Amino acid sequence: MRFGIVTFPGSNCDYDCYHAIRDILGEKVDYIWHKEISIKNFDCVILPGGFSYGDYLRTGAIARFSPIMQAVKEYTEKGGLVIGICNGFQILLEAELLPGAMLVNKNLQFLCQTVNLKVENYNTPFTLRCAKERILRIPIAHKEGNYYADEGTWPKLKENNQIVFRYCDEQGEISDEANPNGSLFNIAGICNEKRNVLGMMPHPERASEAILGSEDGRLIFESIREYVKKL
Amino acid sequence: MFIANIYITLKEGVFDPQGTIIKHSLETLGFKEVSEVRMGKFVRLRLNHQNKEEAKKEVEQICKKVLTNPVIETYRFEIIDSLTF
Amino acid sequence: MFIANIYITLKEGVFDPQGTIIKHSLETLGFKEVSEVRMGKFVRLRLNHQNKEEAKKEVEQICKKVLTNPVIETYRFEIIDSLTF
Amino acid sequence: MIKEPKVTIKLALQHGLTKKEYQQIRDILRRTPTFTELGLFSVLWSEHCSYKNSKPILKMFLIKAPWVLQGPGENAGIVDIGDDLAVVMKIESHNHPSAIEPYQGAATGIGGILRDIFTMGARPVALLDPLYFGNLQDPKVRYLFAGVVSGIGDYGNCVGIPTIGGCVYFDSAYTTNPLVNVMCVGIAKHKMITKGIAKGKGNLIVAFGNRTGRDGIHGCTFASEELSEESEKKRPSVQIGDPFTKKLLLEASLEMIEAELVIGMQDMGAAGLTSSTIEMAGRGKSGIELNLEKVPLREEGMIPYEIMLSESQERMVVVIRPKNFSAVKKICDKWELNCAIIGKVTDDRKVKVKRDGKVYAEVPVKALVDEAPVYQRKGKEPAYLKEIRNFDFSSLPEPSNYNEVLLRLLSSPTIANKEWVFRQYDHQVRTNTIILPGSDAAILRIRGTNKAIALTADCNGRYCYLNPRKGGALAVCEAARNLVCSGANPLGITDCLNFGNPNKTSVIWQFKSVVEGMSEACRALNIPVISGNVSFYNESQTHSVYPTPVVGMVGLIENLSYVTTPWFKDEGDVIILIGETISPAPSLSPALGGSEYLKVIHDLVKGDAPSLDLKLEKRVQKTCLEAIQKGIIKSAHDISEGGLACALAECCIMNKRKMLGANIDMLSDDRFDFLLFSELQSSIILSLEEKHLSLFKKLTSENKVSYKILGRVGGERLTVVRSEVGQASRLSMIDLEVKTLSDKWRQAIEVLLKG
Ligand SMILES: Nc1ncnc2c1ncn2[C@@H]1O[C@H](COP(=O)(O)OP(=O)(O)O)[C@@H](O)[C@H]1O
Ligand SMILES: [Mg+2]
Repeated sequence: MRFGIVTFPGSNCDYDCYHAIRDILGEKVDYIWHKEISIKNFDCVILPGGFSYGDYLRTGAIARFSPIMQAVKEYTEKGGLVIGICNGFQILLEAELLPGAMLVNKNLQFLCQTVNLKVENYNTPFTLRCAKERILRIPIAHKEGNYYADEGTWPKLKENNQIVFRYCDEQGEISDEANPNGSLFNIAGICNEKRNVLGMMPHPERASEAILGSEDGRLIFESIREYVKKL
Repeated sequence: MFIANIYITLKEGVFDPQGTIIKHSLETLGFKEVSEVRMGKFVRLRLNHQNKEEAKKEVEQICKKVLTNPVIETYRFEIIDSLTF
Repeated sequence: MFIANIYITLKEGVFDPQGTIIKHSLETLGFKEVSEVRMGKFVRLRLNHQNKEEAKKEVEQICKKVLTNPVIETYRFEIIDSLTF
Repeated sequence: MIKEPKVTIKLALQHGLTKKEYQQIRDILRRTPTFTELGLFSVLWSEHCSYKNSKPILKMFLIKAPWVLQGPGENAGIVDIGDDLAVVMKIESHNHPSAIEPYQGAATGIGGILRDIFTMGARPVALLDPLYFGNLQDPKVRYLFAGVVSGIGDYGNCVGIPTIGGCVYFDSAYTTNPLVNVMCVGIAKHKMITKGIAKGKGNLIVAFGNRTGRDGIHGCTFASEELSEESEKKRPSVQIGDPFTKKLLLEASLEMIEAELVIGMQDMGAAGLTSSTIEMAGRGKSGIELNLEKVPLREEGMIPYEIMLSESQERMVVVIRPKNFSAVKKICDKWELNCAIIGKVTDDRKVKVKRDGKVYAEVPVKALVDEAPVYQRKGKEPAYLKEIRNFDFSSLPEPSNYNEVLLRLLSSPTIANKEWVFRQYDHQVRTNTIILPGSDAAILRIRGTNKAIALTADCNGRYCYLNPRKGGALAVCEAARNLVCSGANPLGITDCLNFGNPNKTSVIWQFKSVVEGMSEACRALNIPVISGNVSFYNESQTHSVYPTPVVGMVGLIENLSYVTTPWFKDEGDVIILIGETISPAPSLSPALGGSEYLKVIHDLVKGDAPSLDLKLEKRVQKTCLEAIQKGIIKSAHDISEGGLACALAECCIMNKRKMLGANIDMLSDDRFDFLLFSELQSSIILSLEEKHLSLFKKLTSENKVSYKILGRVGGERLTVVRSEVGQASRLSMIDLEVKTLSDKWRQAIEVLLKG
């Protein structure tokens, strides 16, 4: 299969995703420059982390206007798989491919640390290989990861099982202490109703090799692969 | 030539982490009479328009499309007839 | 009860990278009539003061001591007699 | 457009030149300089650019070794790490801007140091940030500290370079003049290595990046002045960081180098266009002609003087062949950067500044870069030293509760865990960081090899205050020890020398002594200095900072299996101390001078710096590294601030996910506080499996290093018992749960910040 990684001006984790997919997962992967206007021959598109356009206005706010985003929209409408990681998640929110918005972390600080994640929905192309009840250890690195959705929105997220990951403690308990950034319901990742678009703040590409301290993130890429191979 | 002053604030009901922390530090510093703080953005545009109505329309567009996220933010603006920025 | 609206901007002559990048993207998006963008902060305080003069003095202090750094920023504010925030 | 003022002696003095220097300029030119020329001389002859007060002293450093590819004198130093790869590194200070605007001051510091690395063709892979502040009890200090940390974080995070190490010291010596040093490390393929050089008559000088405005004119002369209230009123001497444009600049620069379009590249840092172009011509032994009407400007009415001296951020200069311009332009377009031909290389070894045909400056390059005055300043030993060193340690009261002392030391912010700092830094981006901050050194793997590099930055300024020469040597030794404990072989140093006003004889004496000490240690350990930076005038009206020679060091880990961390690994492992033998009577040779124990518990800064035997240091490091390479070491941690007791506690608690206790038994007839809290140098705590003990003993005897078995890893408490010679009774001195130790150590900084 073939992954595509979009590079916006200011993307940083495009390189890390590329490495994780090519060298660890062993799949084909290409960069997609943000000025491209179509997505062809990719089984999954990754919007990587970083600071597109410096996040100078709001996170992801300018990147959503890049030409590639129109193509991403069309790609998802046709059922294509898209995963937004960190800044990629923020861009998906700004582009309205996922509901809600990001606020600054409750302590106003950038946070780089490994968190525990509870998988709330195993029934997505991104999580089907995650073992039930297994807590994932994956790093976060962001200043704006405080997920917000209004009262018209979040009940639907719950109803449709769109909450995919939540911050928890080592035992899997969801609590305020385990919530690093103030995110609504400890949300760390959500998908769309159709389940083909995932946004998550933690960085699976940083947890795909033993030498980096955790291999749990690889489960997400492996899930995608399994899903695509079964198609 | 016009200037647009745009004020962007978080919508009512949206928790404001920045405001909350500033409020707390004001309290610690002895500014006890402040009972609430909200942080927002102040954006200033210099416009080449000849016509104020057109300027207004364009600024409205800019605010809606680019400068704010309607999920969390609201805005208001004023257009000033001015040469100095 | 008063409301203070505080507008903080970079001092004149201080280059504003944020504004510059936003200007550039507005241009790309077809908003060609915008010739300059400056980003600033908008802070709103709710004050318990009974006396407007006192409120003014305190806000002046807050701006100077907490909200801005005079090395790079300037501010102005207005005090409004208001109950709604 | 402002009118150029008439050049007079008075104007020259206002530019920071001396009478004599002004006369020298007139002699060189055989006329009165133009206003623009005065500007060029004043910045290039400033301390910041010319090192006129420090040059003769810096000559003492060891700068050569077979693996050094580039020593001091370029944008950054380079060492070879094999596999056709090289490590490029440099450190810089941003002390003064950070003192007046902590967030932006620190942020733009990161910006500056990044440019030094990628202009050499290296991709920046790591940042480090040695920091020195006053006491956190002071709200102004808290403001500075919090602002600096978030400024460094926001900038580095945005550009996507991990900040993986540093140090933070707190002492009232730094209250009004914090030290904010920033270090960057890059990796380059050998053939990508690029120099800041202008050569080849007719080649083009191209500027790319941001437009030129009136920012920071005289910023670099400002950096060489003492801080005063006046300096706050000057035109903003601090700029707003622009990490996004920096990222574009970085990618564009590396793309140009990769495409082999570049003859020479240089960033426009301090003194902007002036120093970048003229230094390039100096290195290339050529001349340059600039056409200022071509420089993309941001503000109206700028005069040549301003264009030449502007310090607007995010601008680069590159020298290319004329035929390559379109390719360079294409890369700039891709990254949405301005790009313009602003001049050309000549062969007359002159710098000629023109605008619309009119000549504004014409000066021999040599006069500006090589003939800058050099001062051999005379130093004099400061008076405080005698008084302060003469201290009788036995007069100190012995503590009654050692548990309490240990907990207080662990909560001293200088010793406490720095997670509050480094969790604000993205230390994992680029997914190479295999040992994160929070160890003796951070470790990055080198992709495509089985190697890694270890990085650290250290300096205890208090030691240097008490004994500059020894303190300088200690800084080098500590950095090397941190690398060795991590399994690395030290390869090179980048140093940032933070001192007071060099016109004071006491400061020059300190400076000279520190450099002497550092040089001795470099030679003893055979670690060359490959780049560095001097920051003078770190003082305010009332006091000056401790002499603080920060040592940034890189080491090579030849094999990933050598990677070693400080924390205990398994129950039952034997804990050993090697190196400086703890004398049963430590009061005879105390390493208590300048210790945290003295400062925190007794509120004193007294005595001499800890004793140091460079030959022993070398043998200890060799033993440690050999043992690691033999695969018998489970953990290695050097003793530093807080002494043996704090180091042991750290070994127990550093690994948040697996804390382990230890049971220590020590023989002593003397003051037990001296034993536990002396900051012994050349000492390393190791843990290993019992079965490896005999091999280990053999290594120590081969290397003539003494060792002592301290106890064993295990349980959930750190216990230290004392036995006395010839006595059966044993006394419990320390007995604490690791959880208690960890909570104190982990929460201290956050608690202090709450005020
Ligand atoms: N300013 C900082 N930025 C990033 N990491 C830091 C900073 N200060 C300390 N650290 C990290 O915390 C750990 C402990 O630092 P330190 O106490 O200086 O160790 P050592 O005594 O071994 O030099 C190191 O990994 C160091 O890199
Ligand atoms: Mg150490």
